[in-house]
Amino acid sequence: MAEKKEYFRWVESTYVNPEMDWRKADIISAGIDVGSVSSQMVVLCDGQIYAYSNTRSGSSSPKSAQNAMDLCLKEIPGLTYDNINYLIGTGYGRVNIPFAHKAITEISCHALGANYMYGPSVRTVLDMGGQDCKTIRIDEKGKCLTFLMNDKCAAGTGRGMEVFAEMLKVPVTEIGDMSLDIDEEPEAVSSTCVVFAKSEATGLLKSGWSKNMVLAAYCKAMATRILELLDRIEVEKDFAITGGIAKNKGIVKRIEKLIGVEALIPKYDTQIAGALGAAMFANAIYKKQNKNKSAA
Amino acid sequence: MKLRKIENIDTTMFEQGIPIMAQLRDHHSTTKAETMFYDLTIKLCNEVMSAVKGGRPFVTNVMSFPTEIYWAMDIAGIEYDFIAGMFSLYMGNKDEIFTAAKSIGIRPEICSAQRAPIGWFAKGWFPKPNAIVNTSLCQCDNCAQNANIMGALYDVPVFCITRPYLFWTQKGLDFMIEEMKAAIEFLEKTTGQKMDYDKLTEATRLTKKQMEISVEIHNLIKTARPNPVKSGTGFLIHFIRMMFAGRQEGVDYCQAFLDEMKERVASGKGYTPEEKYRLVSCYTFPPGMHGLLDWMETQGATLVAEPMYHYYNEAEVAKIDPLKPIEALARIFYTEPYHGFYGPYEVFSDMIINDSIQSGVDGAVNFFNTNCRMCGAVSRLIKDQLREKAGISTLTVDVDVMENSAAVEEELKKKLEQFFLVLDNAKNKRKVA
Amino acid sequence: MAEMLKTMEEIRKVNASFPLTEPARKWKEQGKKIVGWICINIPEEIIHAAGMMPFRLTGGDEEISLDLANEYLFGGGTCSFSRTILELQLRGDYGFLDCIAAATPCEGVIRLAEVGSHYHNIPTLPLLDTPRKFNDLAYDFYQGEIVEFKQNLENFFGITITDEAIADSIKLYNKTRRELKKLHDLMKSDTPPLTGTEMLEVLNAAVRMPREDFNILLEKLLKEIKSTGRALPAQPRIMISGALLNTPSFIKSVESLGVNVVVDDFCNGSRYWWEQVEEGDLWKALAKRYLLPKCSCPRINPPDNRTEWLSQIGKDFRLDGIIALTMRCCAPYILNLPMWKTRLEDEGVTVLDLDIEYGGGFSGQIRTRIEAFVEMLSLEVAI
Amino acid sequence: MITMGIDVGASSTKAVIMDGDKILAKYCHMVGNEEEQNEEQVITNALNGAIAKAGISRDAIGKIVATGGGGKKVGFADDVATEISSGARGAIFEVPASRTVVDMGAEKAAVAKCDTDGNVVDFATNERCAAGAGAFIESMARALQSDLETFIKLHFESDKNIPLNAQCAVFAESEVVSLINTEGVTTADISRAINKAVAERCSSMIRRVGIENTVTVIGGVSLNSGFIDGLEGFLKTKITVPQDPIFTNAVGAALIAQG
Repeated sequence: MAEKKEYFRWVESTYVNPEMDWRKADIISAGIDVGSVSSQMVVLCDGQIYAYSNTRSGSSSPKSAQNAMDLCLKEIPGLTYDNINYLIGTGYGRVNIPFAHKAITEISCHALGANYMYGPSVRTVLDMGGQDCKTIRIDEKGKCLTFLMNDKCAAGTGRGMEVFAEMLKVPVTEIGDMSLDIDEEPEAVSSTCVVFAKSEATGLLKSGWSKNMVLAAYCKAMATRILELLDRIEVEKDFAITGGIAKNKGIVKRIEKLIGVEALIPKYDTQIAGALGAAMFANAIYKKQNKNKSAA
Repeated sequence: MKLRKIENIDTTMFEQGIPIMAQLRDHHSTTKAETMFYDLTIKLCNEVMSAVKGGRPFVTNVMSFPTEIYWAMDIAGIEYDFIAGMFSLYMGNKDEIFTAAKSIGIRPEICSAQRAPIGWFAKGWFPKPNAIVNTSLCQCDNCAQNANIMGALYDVPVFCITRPYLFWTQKGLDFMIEEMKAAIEFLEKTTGQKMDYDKLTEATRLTKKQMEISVEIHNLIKTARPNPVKSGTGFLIHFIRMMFAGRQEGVDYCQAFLDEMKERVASGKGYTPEEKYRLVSCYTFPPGMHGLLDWMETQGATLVAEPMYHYYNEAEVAKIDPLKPIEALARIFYTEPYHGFYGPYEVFSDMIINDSIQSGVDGAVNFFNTNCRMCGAVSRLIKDQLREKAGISTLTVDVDVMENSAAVEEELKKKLEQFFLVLDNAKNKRKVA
Repeated sequence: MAEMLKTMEEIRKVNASFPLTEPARKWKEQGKKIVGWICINIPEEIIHAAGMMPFRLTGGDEEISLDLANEYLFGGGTCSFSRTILELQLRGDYGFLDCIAAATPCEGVIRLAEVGSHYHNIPTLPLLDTPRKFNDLAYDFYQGEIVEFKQNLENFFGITITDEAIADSIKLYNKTRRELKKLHDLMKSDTPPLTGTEMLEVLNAAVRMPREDFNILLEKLLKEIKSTGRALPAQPRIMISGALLNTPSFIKSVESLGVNVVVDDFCNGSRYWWEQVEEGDLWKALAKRYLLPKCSCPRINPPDNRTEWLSQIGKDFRLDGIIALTMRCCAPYILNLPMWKTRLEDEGVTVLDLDIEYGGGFSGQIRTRIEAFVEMLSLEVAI
Repeated sequence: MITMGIDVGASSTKAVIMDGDKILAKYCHMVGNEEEQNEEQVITNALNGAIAKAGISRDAIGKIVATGGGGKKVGFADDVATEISSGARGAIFEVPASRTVVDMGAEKAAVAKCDTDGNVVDFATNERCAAGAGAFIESMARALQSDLETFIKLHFESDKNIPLNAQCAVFAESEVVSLINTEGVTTADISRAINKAVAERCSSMIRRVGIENTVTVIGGVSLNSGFIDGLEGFLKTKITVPQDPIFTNAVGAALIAQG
């Protein structure tokens, strides 16, 4: 695989807020989200986003977590793990992050993270992640009220999208735009199951469809599939999308069209929502503990 | 997410479904009986709509409710599972209603035929009835339960006729008689209509007549060569008998069905040109798969025996006494072969095996409905018994009755193609021997 | 974690060698008969009165391959419970049963009994025909079924079962029900004496050993709880609901997330012990008891009694949440759940609708969903 | 007579030329992902490849029978045989004792019970869920970040039995990922678990037509000896795999052309 071009690749990113100085902070909290496809770390200074990293997951969660942390910390002069007061792990690998103080599910974390990223008006969160897709109803504090997860199937998930990208030899980051660059919306492919979508796509291409049309048909199928989760939970405004697929305009636009509700525009990398929520929990829990200590 | 009373009920979707029946009639019916089937279905839907608009009591039921009662009480009525399924199948809104059902917790593994009406009610598409009546069929958990949810969605009263499993006993009959009385009492209370027992006597007499004709039909199927019946029409006559039980239209339909068969027999022709494979259909053939049935014709394959719809027990029919109308209703319920298929295994396996032997079939196709908890579970048992007792092989395929996509049809064709080769092989072996 | 209870050790020993438990093995060694039963509508008292040991057919504590069962029960609609039982029957694990008694509660059990009897070698008695409603008509009907069941048992083994013997058995079984009720009343405390895991181990043992011996264990357990004053830390209080569950390991995983499972809604749990057989005509009383009008099975019409019962449990046990295990294809449960879910949610109980297979493990998504549910109950967002 | 069998599959097209029951040439043309290449081209390439290999002329071929998913698309074929028929016929030719023939491809799984002449007397197929077939194993190997050879090698290094409860090929990755991080579970244990999971699904499909020895497995997946090992465990019987199991369907088709 090494020399071969990897179409599923997406850009790994880091961010540090130049206006802030971690040395001045009372509480430095962090969250690490080890997903099946990507891992992120978010560092908060007194509850404010200071820095984050976003990288690809390997098959070992501890390693993935370490990578995310190294990538993030190397951008921040002087900050080491020891300076972090409290760190919470989330995502699939949450229970396998040796240096985390606590683990919280990605569901609670995405709820809280979305609340920060998009503001307290958010009521419905759609997280389109690597391995699954969830809809979450939250209150103004970012507490999860109820949630739904897709059934035991990868259709309509980030991983599915990557496999499809590999199949069509289209960079995964371009699928969205390409799928919108068409004359008229085609019928959705009959199955989003990546295994069967493969033969179906190959068939369509043979019968003379353009790549864009096939991508459109696939994105549409994915959007329709995700729509079921939204219908079931009954979308209440404001509506926000987190996770990797939120970056795929081809799917976001189609979902918005289907439910007739526009999603809020993200201020940050949508993939960090989980880690962000975890870091906020870390901040809150650490504060609480110290309050108890000082009380005692 | 929550099961709440539906505030706005809008029957537009229901009314849009009615003309589709007409289109189906014009596209698919090649026999007089088929045309009548669609016309009668349309008539029924229109009766419902005018009742809803004109304030005449209207009750909806799951398959197998004794609809003689409607007629004798002057109530408009219709089967919710058949209508919801049929409409959605051809209106292409399956996903919508199934999502609606899923949003109140009804998962895809529930039989789609009994899930569809829940979707229709959850959407507020189904006309609001005065009451809903369902039956345990003969141990169909879905039929026995889904009405509760629909009742809650529309906030209308529900009554369930529980049918004993071992129904042929005196005990079973007595139980059923009491259930019929309770059902009538319930409907009198919820619709304000009174039961006219003379009308009920007349109704049960007409139903008995339908069954007597059906016995004739079955005897003709068994003896006539080539097969005078159009494949897959057993389901249609079944539905008419169910929805027009106790009505002259039902009798006329059965008569027309029989007469057409007789004509073909007289002219020495079968419905399928050059009959190559005479098949027994163990359960119900997916009603939406017109394309597949047409293709089977071109292959010379014909569904001779559909015991689920045709296998009447003459002796039992004779026992029906219209002068004791309530008891007659109970007996009618038990005599309907369809109900046997949801009962004890021995009862319907005998029907399938005997019908296969008497109708001289070459093989069996068991297109059982995906997620049917009764049929699916015994498909292997039926296959083994048919080989042992009737010496024929079976093609077992689970296919959703609410499925008619081209992809699935192709899949089924592939399987049937291979199965025909198996039958050829068996024929050659018999020749050699 | 609170200290271990000695009696629990004995109870674990009983379940250890499932399906052929130590007590069952000893029983057979004495040349005595064991009758396997499948559904809670089977009156155990009659089997017991025949001097035989009623043994409930269930799955064990770990996930198993259903390869053998899938050969015969592969229709989409057959639940994993039925297939698990058939699997064990085909493997010969239930070879120690002299015969099987089953009823007709739902399609799953009906077909399990019918198909199974063709392919495994354990004789199956005629099915008890259980009505789907409770009124005098149904009670009378079922009374007749129970009388026939007694006769079938007598004919099959060539014995006679006296009314006196049955009356005694009823006393014995009612005692169990009373003691189990006592035990559950203790669970209403903020700091319950038992984990839900232990409770299930107790309930599993109940149907896998001679009843006299079980009652002794049960009394011992109650005494030990009293003497040790065992009390678990106060945590969110949840009920696990479903068709049936026989895997303590699953409840253990749930409780490890920081909740107390204080009560259940399983046909091998509450529904098994909740209702007494009343005094008076024993046949009438049995018929009534075994249709379970108070804590009815999800298949029963109308569903109102069940909703009321669950709502009452919610109040009595001060539930914070309910995990509704919707075993795939269990139509009665899936179609009944919406009837009470909304009601309990309105009464302030959080309900998690979780689809899972019978005997299913605690991995991947299942774990994530349950964890998120627990967080909904316990996680304080103090931003 | 010289005949050709041509098997048009999802990922490759195979052509076999036979003279009587003597194989003159076997040629496999991979489609890969070059979707630009149209199907006719692929088929023609396979045809020409085989002819070249056999060193005969096109008109030397008396009869051509096509089979496989795209069999009907072979314009120049004299006849089309079903995958199951050609598989059975080919398996009987290569393993004469075969009575139960299992065809496990990338996206399909089929089993045929046949008589001594290779006529199919009963069969079962499973197209719907990819979890039954090779695509599953492929993506699992991907999740383990190991190639198929290592994946197979690993299988035999483990003796643990870990249940893998996932229906979907890609979704199962999460199960696998969580397994990878479970204490005391090695990649060897997981690859074994995966092979057994597929073998179990396949096993119940085979049981439905009934096991009659000899059981022969053909198609791409049969090259995965780990899967075969798992399947033998479930069926409790020895399994035979022909020399070139991916060509068996084409061979069968060529034989059917022989008549």
